[in-house]
Amino acid sequence: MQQFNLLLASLPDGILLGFVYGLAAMGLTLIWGVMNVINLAHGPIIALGMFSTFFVYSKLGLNPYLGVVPIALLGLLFGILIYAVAVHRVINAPHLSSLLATFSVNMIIIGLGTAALTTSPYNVDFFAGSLQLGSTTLLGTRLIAAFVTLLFTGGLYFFLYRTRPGKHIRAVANNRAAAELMGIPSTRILALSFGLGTMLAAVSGALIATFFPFNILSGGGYELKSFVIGVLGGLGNPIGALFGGLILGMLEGIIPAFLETSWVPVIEFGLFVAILLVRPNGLFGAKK
Amino acid sequence: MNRKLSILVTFFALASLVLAACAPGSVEAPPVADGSDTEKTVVIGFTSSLTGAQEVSSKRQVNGLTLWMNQVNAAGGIHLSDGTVVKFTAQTYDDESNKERVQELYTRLITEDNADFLISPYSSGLTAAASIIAEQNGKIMITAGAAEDDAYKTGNTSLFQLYTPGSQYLLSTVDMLKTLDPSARVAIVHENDKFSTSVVEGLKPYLESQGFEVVLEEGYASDTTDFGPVINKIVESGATVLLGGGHYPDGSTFARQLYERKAGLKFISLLVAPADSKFPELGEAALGVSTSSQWELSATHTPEEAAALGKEWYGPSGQEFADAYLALTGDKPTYHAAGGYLTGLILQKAIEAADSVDPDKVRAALEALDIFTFYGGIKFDTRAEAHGLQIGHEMVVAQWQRNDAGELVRQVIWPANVATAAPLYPIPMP
Amino acid sequence: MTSLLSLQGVSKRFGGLQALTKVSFDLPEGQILGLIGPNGAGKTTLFNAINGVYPPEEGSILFRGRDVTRFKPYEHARLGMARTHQIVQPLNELTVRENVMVGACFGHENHSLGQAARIADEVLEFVGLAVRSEQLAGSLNVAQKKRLELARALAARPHLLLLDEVLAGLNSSEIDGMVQTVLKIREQGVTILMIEHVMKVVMNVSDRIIVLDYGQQIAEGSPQEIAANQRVIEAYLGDPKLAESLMEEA
Amino acid sequence: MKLWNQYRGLIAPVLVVALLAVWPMLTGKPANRESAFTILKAIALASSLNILLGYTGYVSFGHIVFYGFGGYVGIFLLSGMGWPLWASILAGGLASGLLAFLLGSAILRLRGGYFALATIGVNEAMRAFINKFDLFGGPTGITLNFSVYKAYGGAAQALQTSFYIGAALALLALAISYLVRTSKFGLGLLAIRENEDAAEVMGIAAPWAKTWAYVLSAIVPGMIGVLFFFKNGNVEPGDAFPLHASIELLVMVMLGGQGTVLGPILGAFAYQGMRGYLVTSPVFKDIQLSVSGALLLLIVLFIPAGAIGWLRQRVPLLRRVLA
Repeated sequence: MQQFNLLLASLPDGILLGFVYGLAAMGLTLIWGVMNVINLAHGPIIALGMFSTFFVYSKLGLNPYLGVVPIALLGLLFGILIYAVAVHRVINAPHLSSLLATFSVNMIIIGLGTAALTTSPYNVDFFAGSLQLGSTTLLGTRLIAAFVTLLFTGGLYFFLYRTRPGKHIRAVANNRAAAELMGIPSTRILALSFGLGTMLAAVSGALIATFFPFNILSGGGYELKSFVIGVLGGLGNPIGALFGGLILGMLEGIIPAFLETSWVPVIEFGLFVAILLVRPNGLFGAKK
Repeated sequence: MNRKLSILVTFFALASLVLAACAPGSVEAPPVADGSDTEKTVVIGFTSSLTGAQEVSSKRQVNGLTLWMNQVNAAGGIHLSDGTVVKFTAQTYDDESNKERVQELYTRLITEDNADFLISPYSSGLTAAASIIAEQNGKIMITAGAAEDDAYKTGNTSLFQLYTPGSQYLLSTVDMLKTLDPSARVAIVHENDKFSTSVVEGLKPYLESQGFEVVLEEGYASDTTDFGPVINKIVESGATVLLGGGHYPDGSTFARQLYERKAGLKFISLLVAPADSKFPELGEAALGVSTSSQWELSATHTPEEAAALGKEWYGPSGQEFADAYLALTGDKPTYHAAGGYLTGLILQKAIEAADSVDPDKVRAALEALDIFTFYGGIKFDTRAEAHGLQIGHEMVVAQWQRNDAGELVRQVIWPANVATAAPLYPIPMP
Repeated sequence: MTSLLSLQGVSKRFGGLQALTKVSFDLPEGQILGLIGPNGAGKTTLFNAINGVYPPEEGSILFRGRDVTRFKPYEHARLGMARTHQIVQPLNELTVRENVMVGACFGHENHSLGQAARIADEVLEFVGLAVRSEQLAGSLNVAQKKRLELARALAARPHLLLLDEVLAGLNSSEIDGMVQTVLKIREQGVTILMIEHVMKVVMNVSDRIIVLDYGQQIAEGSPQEIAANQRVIEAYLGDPKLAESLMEEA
Repeated sequence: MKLWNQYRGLIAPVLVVALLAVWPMLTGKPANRESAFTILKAIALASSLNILLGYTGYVSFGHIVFYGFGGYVGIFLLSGMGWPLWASILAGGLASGLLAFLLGSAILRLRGGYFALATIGVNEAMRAFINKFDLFGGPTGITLNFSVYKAYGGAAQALQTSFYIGAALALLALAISYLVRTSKFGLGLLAIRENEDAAEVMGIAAPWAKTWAYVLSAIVPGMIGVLFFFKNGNVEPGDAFPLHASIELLVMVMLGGQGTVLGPILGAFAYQGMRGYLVTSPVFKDIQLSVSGALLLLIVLFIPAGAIGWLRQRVPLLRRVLA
């Protein structure tokens, strides 16, 4: 009975959190799917998104959600920049090269970030009210974040399936060589995809900043979660990433009802490896 | 082929020598005065976390130490009876909050930079690794920010702990609770790491011996950000009091979510985080959260207290320290800053008492030390099985309350004789 | 005459696609069996089924008297089966000699590195790549890579050699050279199963021929019988006159 | 002459390690000894990783899991069971080898990025689990009593002894690396790296070979883990399974040139030398992480084959020596 109450209390909350997990993972999985690059700079980009919200709210004194659109645009440009500088040259090289290239970007951002921002926590003291539903408290910030995530997911879906550049992205993801033969400018499309992936990461960071205090290292945890989600939902599958995020959020709500909270990472990563072994293409990926 | 090979081999031999020689050797040791001079510069060596997870607290500790050093040098150093004037200089490296290089860097401090005395890095794990180097070289290491007990129970002879040990951290809080609400139901929720676990290990038996009911004991992973499920568990357990926490990042997150989720606890005590001056950035969520503190400016110890206890008073008053610290850093001192200052201060006292900078004499002086400062009492355990463990210092309990102007301030609420305000109990509901 | 390889009702399906339907044949030791059919007829799939890359769902494969239906590719190799690939698969960052040594080391004779190096040099001499033995395999041209494929397979000293279009992409003089090589291999007593599109060669060198169409085995027989088979002509040769001209060359 | 031909590839690597081992003694400076130890440790770990990464072509992002796991097992035996150091080191190596065997049979089926992700998962799962595992001290870890060092002549002598053992383990790692590289088994691994499917068709039992490569690459890290934590005096989950250290190992292997015996050694040397310099350099110590990152990026972009690979491409004659 006690467990049931706990479940009722924690589950909705976990699901709401799952939306932003999913958004972050969508960025990772988009880049993975289109160009087969695991972006190890994902975490620091999420952290930069967090700091952008801090800047908007605490320095400019604006509503944190007003920052989402400019942060998204900056994220897009930043991603294109990273692609041009660090990724483009190694896009056709073996896996290790792109992994290490994005990891160097990770080191550069974290190093500069620590020097400029320290690793002490920053806090966006923004409270968007809360909704009491029986034993569960739904926080306003999380409800809004879930809504923004849905907007971005819908937007991404529309972009990928209804617009010309979006269709090009899917074509390149499917078969880059063939897409090039058909006259699709693959370099531009790859840069755009990397930009979009970075944008999603930055936006997710911007939203997470309204939940939790953070520092420049905070993105690392979400990067790892994005891996887990990517595998859950199928790497390269943005919609799967959203579902993967929801599943992960749910797990984080369910596990503490039965076990000590510190078991969460054990189970999360154990599950991650298990799914990789059984269904490397993810729960929602096509079975090969 | 053979010729090529021998050239190659020579090349590698040279390259490795050159690389190896230039990599570490570039930092010059500070000049050491020769024997004929009456001025002696003592080198204090330590690593700190310029980068990495423990950067905040580590920096405050270093600031405190720097302040002390500036002061003692500006005052003309320590005059020994043989006419030597002792001045101090610091040598420091970044340990990245990471154990990988700590031993290498401390060895370098001792053998290359000729450090005479060592200060510990910040955090118990790093200190444990560094202490072996100190022990090996017979160098005295004064530790701050290393409260966990184990490192002092390993048979060392060179460690001297400034902080109240972890296992004692929350005992004064329990004493206070006993007077406030003996029927409180306690939830212990702590970070699953070395320091916090050692605190809890000392806390739980004491709670039970004092007749409290522990309704929940739960650890959370160090990088936890979402405390929602944990808070639901606390609420579900029917706890009225929460004791626990860990370090700054998780503690501040935890406090904020306790507030957002209206956990309805009567009393919250978290480790480390609420003791930091950045904590009120949490706004309303900080109100009523208390912490166990090594030192609080508002309850700083006084010569009168020392006299009453029959102990020797040493060093500046708390206010003098705070003013000087503010002038140096533009920040109010926290207990980490006081800890850093005190590492220097007790070294100064020990050198004066020993009338020498000879390590063995200073060690003997430290072992015999029993003084009272603005930071409180300091006395070290001299038994072989717990050598250097702090036994003279008591923790105070501090709580964030609103002053008359409506600002959040940290008030000392226990022990009663130094308290600056009554405990806010229960924490008012928003 | 014992049969080295024997297939009984081998079927293979990929999702909804029936790639092979009940293929059965016997390959006697020392013979060359040609495998022909239009593109997509399932020839390479049959190779993959035989050497364990995609084991068949139904049917059985006997190799040297053992049921090897569910064996892995490396187990087949250990038993003395070697193959070349239609799309060359050189180990790019290894030298040509090392590529061939791999074949010798891990074939059924299980040679040591030293022996393998000697065998590699012999085989490279034999296929005419000796001068390139220190070059990285990735730097060879297509024809050389084809020879490398062959050399690697030969170095294993196999009982059975599966040749998947070794002539594709070669010019006519290269084809002549390769055909001579194949015949020499047969002289050494190696049994050969070959997929080939160059009809002239198939008709010339094969002892027997099997024709696949849509995964079905539509004919089997001597080159003359195949050339005269009405069904084959319709399905594959299309033009009876072409078939005749082929026969003349045979 | 035959012996020369057979072992010439070993000369440069052994020389580097031997010089590193002798250098602190010549200079008599303990600080040099500690720096040399850090480099020797990196050499041992990077050379071990190279067996999997360089020879077999599998990118592991969690290789440090063997260092941590072996270290934990060894320190537990040393501290809790009173085993001597040498036996604990052996046991740590064996434990890691066993873990690699069990893991390898499962996750080596994955290829490319999937394998890399799985190794991250394994590392994180292991760390989270050890944090919950009371036999190994849970989050507090295991702290050695100084009396442990008495058996080795006190802390000072124990650190000296640790250094020699470290040098021996580095030599062991490169001996394994060299023997694998020049063996038939190693040729099979190289074939798998180049084209796993083709390798299987040529008779290489890839699952078997990969698993054993994994095991061989795990043993020395396990032993080094025991030694390092013995020297450090304690072990905690956070120190035993640092994800970034796995990535640093990749960087070292890449820097020197993967798939060669000498490459990881030079890579470890250069990387640790550079980090050691940057961390203690007055100019760079505040932004040392960014500087390292920028240097790494330049190398990845412009010399992807690493130093040795670059030399081999430019000067084919050196190939024989730079095995």
